[in-house]
Amino acid sequence: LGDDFDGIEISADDQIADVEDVIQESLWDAGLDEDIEIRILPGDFETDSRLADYQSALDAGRGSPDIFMMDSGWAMPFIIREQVLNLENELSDDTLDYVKNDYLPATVDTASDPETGDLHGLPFFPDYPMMNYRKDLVEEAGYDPEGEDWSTTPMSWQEFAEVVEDVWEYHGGPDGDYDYGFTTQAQAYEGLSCCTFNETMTSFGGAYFGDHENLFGPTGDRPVTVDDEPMYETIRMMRSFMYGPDADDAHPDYPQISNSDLVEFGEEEARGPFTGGNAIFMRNWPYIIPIHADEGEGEIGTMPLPYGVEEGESEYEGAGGPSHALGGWMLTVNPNSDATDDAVQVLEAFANESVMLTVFEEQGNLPPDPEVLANADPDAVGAMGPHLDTLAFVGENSVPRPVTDLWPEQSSLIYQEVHDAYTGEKTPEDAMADLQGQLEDSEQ
Amino acid sequence: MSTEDEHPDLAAQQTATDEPEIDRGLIEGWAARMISNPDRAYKIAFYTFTIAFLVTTLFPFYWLFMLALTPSGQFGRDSIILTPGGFDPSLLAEGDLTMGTNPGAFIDIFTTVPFHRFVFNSFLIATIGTVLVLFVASLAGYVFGRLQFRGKTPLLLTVLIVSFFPPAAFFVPLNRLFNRNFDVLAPIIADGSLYNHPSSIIIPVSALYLPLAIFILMVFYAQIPDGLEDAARVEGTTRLGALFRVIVPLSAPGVATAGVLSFITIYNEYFFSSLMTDGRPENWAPMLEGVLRFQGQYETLFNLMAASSIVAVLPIAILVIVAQEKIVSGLTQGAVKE
Amino acid sequence: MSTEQQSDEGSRLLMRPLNWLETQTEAVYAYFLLAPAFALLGVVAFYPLIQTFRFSLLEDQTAAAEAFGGFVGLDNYIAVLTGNARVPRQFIDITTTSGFPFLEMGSPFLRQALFVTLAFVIISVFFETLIGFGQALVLDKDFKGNRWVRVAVIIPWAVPIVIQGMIFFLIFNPNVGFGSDLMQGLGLFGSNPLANTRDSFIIVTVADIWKTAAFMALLILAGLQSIDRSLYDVAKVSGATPWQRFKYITLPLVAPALIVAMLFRTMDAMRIYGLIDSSVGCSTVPSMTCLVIISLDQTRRWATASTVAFLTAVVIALFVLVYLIFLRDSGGEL
Amino acid sequence: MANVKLENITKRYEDVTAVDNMNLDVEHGEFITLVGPSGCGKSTTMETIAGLTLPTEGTIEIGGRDVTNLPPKDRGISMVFQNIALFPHMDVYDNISFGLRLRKYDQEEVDRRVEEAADIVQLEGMMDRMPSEMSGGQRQRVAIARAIVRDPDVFLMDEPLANLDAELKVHMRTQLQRLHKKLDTTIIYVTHDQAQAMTMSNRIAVIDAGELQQVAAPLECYNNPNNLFVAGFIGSPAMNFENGEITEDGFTSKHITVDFDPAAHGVDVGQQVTLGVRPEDVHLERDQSSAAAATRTFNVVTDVLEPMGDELFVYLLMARDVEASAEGRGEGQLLMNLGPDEDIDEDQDISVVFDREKIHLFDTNTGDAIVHGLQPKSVPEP
Amino acid sequence: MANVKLENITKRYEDVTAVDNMNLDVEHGEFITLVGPSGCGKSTTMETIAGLTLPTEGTIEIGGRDVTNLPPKDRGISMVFQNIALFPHMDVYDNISFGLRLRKYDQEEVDRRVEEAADIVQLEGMMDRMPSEMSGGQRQRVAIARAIVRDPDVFLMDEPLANLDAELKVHMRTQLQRLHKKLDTTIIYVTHDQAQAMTMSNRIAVIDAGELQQVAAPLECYNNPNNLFVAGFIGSPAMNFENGEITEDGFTSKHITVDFDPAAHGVDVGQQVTLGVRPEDVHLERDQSSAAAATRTFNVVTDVLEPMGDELFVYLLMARDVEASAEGRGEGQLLMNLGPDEDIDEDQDISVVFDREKIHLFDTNTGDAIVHGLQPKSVPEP
Ligand SMILES: Nc1ncnc2c1ncn2[C@@H]1O[C@H](COP(=O)(O)OP(=O)(O)OP(=O)(O)O)[C@@H](O)[C@H]1O
Ligand SMILES: Nc1ncnc2c1ncn2[C@@H]1O[C@H](COP(=O)(O)OP(=O)(O)OP(=O)(O)O)[C@@H](O)[C@H]1O
Ligand SMILES: [Mg+2]
Ligand SMILES: [Mg+2]
Repeated sequence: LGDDFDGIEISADDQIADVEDVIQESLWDAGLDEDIEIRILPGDFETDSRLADYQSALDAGRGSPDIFMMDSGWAMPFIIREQVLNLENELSDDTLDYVKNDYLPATVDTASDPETGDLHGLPFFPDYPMMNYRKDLVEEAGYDPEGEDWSTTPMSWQEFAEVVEDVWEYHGGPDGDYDYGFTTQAQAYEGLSCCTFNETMTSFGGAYFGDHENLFGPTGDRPVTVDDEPMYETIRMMRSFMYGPDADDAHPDYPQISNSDLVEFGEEEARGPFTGGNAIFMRNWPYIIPIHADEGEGEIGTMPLPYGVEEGESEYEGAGGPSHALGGWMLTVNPNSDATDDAVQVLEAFANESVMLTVFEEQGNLPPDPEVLANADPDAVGAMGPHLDTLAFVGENSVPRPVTDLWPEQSSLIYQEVHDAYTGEKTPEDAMADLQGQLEDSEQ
Repeated sequence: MSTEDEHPDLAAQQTATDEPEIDRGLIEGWAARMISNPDRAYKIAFYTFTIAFLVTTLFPFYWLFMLALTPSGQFGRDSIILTPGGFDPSLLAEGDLTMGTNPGAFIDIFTTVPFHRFVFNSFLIATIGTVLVLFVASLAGYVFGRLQFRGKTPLLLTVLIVSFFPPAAFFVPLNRLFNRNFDVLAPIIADGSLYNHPSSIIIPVSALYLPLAIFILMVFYAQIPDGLEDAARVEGTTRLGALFRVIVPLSAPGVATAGVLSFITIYNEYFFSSLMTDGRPENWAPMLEGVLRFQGQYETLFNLMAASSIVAVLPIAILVIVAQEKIVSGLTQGAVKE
Repeated sequence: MSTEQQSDEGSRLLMRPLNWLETQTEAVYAYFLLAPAFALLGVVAFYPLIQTFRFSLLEDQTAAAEAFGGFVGLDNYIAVLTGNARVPRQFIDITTTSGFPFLEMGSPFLRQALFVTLAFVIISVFFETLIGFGQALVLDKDFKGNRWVRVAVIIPWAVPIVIQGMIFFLIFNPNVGFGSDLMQGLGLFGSNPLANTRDSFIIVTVADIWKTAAFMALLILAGLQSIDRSLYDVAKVSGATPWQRFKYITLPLVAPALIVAMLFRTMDAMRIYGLIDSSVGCSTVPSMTCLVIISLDQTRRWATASTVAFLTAVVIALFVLVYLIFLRDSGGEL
Repeated sequence: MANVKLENITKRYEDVTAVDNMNLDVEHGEFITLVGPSGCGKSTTMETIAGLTLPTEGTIEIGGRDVTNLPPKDRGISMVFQNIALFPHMDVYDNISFGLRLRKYDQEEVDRRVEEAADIVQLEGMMDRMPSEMSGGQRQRVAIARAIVRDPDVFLMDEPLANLDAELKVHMRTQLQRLHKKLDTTIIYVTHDQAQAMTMSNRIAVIDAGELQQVAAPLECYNNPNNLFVAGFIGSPAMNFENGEITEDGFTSKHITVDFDPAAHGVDVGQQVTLGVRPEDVHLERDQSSAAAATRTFNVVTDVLEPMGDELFVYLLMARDVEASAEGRGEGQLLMNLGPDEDIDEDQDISVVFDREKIHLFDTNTGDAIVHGLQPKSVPEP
Repeated sequence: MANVKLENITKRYEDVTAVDNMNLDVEHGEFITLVGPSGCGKSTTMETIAGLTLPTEGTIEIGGRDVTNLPPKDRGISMVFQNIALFPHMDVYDNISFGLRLRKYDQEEVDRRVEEAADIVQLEGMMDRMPSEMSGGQRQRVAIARAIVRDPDVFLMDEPLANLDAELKVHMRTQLQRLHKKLDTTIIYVTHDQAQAMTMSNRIAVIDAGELQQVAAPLECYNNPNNLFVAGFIGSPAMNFENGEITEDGFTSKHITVDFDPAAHGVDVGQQVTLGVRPEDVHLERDQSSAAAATRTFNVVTDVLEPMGDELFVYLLMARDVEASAEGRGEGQLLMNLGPDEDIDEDQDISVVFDREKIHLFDTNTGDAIVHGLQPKSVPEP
């Protein structure tokens, strides 16, 4: 029953595999050699398992698949280890130029070797979070998001919290119809260290490793800066949100706008109540928008994430101001493939506006070239249409994750300590001090 | 031969009928009857236990079923306890037979992905693996259970050592081994490597399950009276023949149990199968891969996962129903005069 | 010389090696029959284990394509045993102090892989055995509908671990399940059981018991079924009460099967991972295998993973020793 | 007082009626032996008494108490099983002491009794053997010891001596009889061994196809069998039978005539009867003095001789033209029992007489006995 | 040709020597019976011949071929096991036909043979019973059928008739003898039943504690036992023994004297000897004519009477002051065998004689036989 497909195999995910035909067509339309067929494999369900999967494929020198779709959260180690094809000499100069000049810079950074700057992956689509809210409820409570231009004007956390408290209160508070004024992700998982904590503390002017130029290394030669005030602020604020301002180690200035369920929430747990009409504000990724359009209650509005301190008020270069964790995926080529040339051709074809648009329309996956987003016709992109402005703003204010070869283990150290501080098992000071020590150890 | 059909029934009926009950309170009378008739108390305790077992083992399933019936949008609105989320009997009056639930989940799992193919893959792999395990373990179990020879204990311990290690401990070397291209295999298998080939799941999983199977079979084979093996050998079997014609059938409870355990293990295997196939049903991706298809990077279709898990458990339920005749066959009775 | 019919040529050829075997000594025969099992284990288990052991003596290398660096001897072992390994949760993390009791936990009890695993093993195997035995005794009886009860009791074991984890995860999920509210109502759990080490530990343990009691039940049931019923007749006539029949006939005769079941349950429980991963997560309840997988899949510290795997095996070996002593005493073959 | 009373006991399996409406009254202290062909229901009867099988119908009393629904342990019985059924996981000592330990006898008492029982069955010094390490007879002796070590009211013993050699059998026989006297218990016994049945029992219960045929003292059964079945079953080798008809002069068959007065023996002329005579009641003509009252002489031919050492069985054909059926004794065949040194050859013409007083007549159709022993003829023979 | 030859066969278990340096040569077509006390090694010998146990030492030949290391299936044997060992998961038909099916006989042939075998053991109509649904005797018959359904060169039968009733035993005995003749096979047989051993076998091999005592024709063993053990073991009830000393006049013991010429019998004056006489060779004084040559009269007292129906066992005390030992026959006790109707009572003074020609003398110390039958006295008695 072996199959003798001899095209290019792309290991991606289930949803993308579903639109294999459309993508194939658009690739051909974008000039891909008609002889080159692609096949999209569903890959593994979870980003962690996919990581393990690719790791073993590359370790064993397996020739398939030809192209990997890698999470920018963990692609860097493969790049550093030179386990994926260096595209610098493979891609045409036009394409290289296009990518390096026009793609969202942060996505290009996560796809390049930090030492040499060589491009190893073609950014496929970026992903950044927004603050989603129930426009209808907010309006009922007397706010005017459109008038106040929430969609592109970030609030401070203080303002935000007060708005949420107010709207929530208007609708009955914790004992009313809505269990949550605000939901976000605070489970002990990768998403906490890479994203929610990262962006929040960055907006408070904090940084894991000092200035943002250190994000991609060099490991060992950069400061560890977690035992620091912005971190405590972030934790205390979150504790206030969850346990109220009177709880231990809570920030007295912020009201309670949610409850402690947040420490068990990942993306889906946060989305559930929101889509189900049980939460008013939510920090989440754009994928929720088409879902909400399908089955959610009420009208959805989006805005940038709030900020802690103004941009530039941070001790560290790059920190402060509204920050949105940059996620996203890139395409890399398996060097063991016996069709690397064809695979590179497929990448070339992906670096094409119409392909990006097709993917955006079909999947809601953002184009890596912000221009494409800006030029997109809101009516042609379905549910995403009303949110293009916010997306553009958020894309400009994104902060990449500090991915190095050590990131996977540092990440788990971070989320465990932060989570301990969130749940109150440790004080913010203790947790961050411990984390400081652990990170310093791991940096050696 | 007498069986367990003791007398409690008769005794219970008799005492129950001639017990004057008029002037006693219900509880008091009941207690008195319990004391005067321990068999009855025993019986009631028995049924209480049975029902308690049933409730605790089945409730999570019931709950899974409720989860499957919950429409995707209904998660998180209110918690699912005894009814699916969104369940509203009043909808029946409006002609909505589903009463707000979503039985369609059981169809969606076959339309959104070829779930049946995943199940088939696992079923086939598990069947072959089980046969392999039972055969190899039978030989070894026979040796350890019935033969005396030097070096037996160390060998047995060596087998056991395999089970000391987390399966992950085998992974890196096996991954390198199984992805290597063996030229000898090239004519048989497309590219000469075992990647995407069912044997790359069957072989490691069978081997890692082997120690348990060997131990189980060893224990059961050891219990078959020597006389029966002797009789078979005199009748004209080889020792191996006696093993498969007499010892194995007589150890039916043990063999069936080892078989069921091994089948279930292989059927549910994920660790090796997810790494040894590319996840496509055509390439022998297993059932669990299908279930997990409903779990995306962000969005998890819990209802479809639940529905597919229920469907995936069905073949095993059928297997258990079939095999249980063997599991409970208590055949050795009166086999030899001792 | 025999007047018996000869089988046809083909099967005679096939019989030849078998006949040759028949005439060999017991030991040769034994080794021959063991060959397939050891061939399989050799390729799939022993060879990888030797490799893995070799890995555990090498240095981790995270920044190069090859995962292993130079030979470092037992350094990895020392790092893991002293709580200095590059893993988010330590295998064992005890420091010595000057005052009584001279030992101090570097991190909480249930945050150390060794201890959380041991606690889990002892509690879960104990209850699984108890409940499994109870179930097996029920299933062994003849009563109306027992075949359905049998299926019902066995079926939890057929649920894939990931699904089982999902069930319990969702039951205690604050949005979907009712478990947290229920347990909080009973005053047993705190507010966020899935984020609380103790509560999560209990959830994982209960989930494991729920699922694997069936495994015990199945094996014990098979053991019960293999007992010659006429022995019960003898015991009854000798005056044994049901309890005495259980104690003197059932228990000793089912002991070999029971001990094998417990032995493998213990070894399995020692290697618990999938259930934790799919329900409460490895950082809340870090088992020994959790550490292996984290170092293997996430941080790509394969030498550390190999080291933890070998230490896990050592811990299991110590437990097994106890069982083997029991097995020998119970008259089992060994 | 431990009498055992079976009332209308019936036990049906799916397609067989193993015990059929059995009524049996065993006195306290009695030694009763159940005998009957293989599969006639002896073991089933024992199991019903023990309480291991519920009778389909009927009630059982032990010691005056209705025990039909009592569990075995409350019936005050102990049992030796036909299939022996030793506990494979216990050594000899543990097997024997099992019942005692259950009753929490103190260790010394247990030791004393086990030793005593082991002594009786000659198993001293084998206390720590496992059943799998013993010979068939040794295992059976353990089973006996296990039953006798307690002192119950009723002993049930199903073929306890089947695997023992002659000497041991005699020894055990004596031992069981002593035990019976000493303990003053009731014993219900099953055996296929005529010698055991005859010597040990107060009464024998003969069973055929689940039905009781005769319950009586051994010699009574031997000498005055109720019916053809009992006559044929008790006594080894079995009684000789000859089918014939009653004439005015007595009995006539194809090969022999025996004359007597039909009226005086309660038979009708023309009735189909079967004449029975035991091998030891057939005498050589020259020894006819040893018969109390000899019949007329029959001329027969010797067929097969079976020397047993202490006696000699001679198979006779009543005429030269009788086909010697190999399937036991057929029509026209006769067995006689001689002293070991009798000088006789195969295929020799000899003359024999029957002992008139030992001749039995049965109704051929119903099988019921009509007469045991012919009366002296009213008209003396010429 | 299927002779069976055991050469120096020894089988040792951890602490027992079950078979001790046994040499036995069984001719083709012979029917040989192994007898001996329980645990003497009969079953072990059979298992060694079958190839189920490897002898510790020695070699086995079957049909001239050294089979010591051949597996059972290649030895051309079939076996009835003492413990029956039916396959519990197969019905009667499958049990019986097992060996045939293994050899791929065609279905018709299998059916025919199974039917024939079932017929021989009288199991017709039980073909689809499971072993657990059968009585002890029925199971045993299935085991026999399973062995005889094939036609091997050598039959090994270990107590095949133990659970059968007298009639069936006789029937099976005849059937086995016919089979033996018809198939011209060698049969090695184990039984505790003297009647079987005496009537069926060409030769008897008497074993004690793993050692061969005598191999000879049944009557030879009965009449000329090699030693005390054989004399005591063969014959039921057993021979009477009296320990004494040789004097000038013959034999003297506490209770009796028998006079003969020591020199003529190869004994020395003063030698310790045991005199043996079988119960049937003890006669009442008034019947002394039936003894070929009577000894002098002994005055004895009757003790216990055991009426067996066809004969009467009388236990005698040689003097009033002899303690009647309940443990078999002790010093000064004597058993005699009378006709069933002999008029005799317990505790009665009677006179008996021995048959001189049936008196055996054994060396008390070595147990070896010295003389069988005393010669007529050279000096006639006054
Ligand atoms: N597996 C064994 N281990 C140790 N001793 C054994 C074993 N099998 C038999 N024996 C001993 O060997 C001796 C001979 O046993 P065997 O079974 O041959 O006796 P037997 O003559 O058949 O006796 P029986 O007439 O009672 O069946 C006995 O003393 C027995 O206890
Ligand atoms: N469990 C059963 N199911 C069906 N029939 C049975 C069962 N047990 C016994 N029988 C049948 O009942 C009848 C009586 O059996 P039982 O064992 O009482 O015979 P028995 O007199 O002891 O014979 P034996 O002398 O051969 O031991 C037999 O025909 C037997 O086949
Ligand atoms: Mg019986
Ligand atoms: Mg024997």
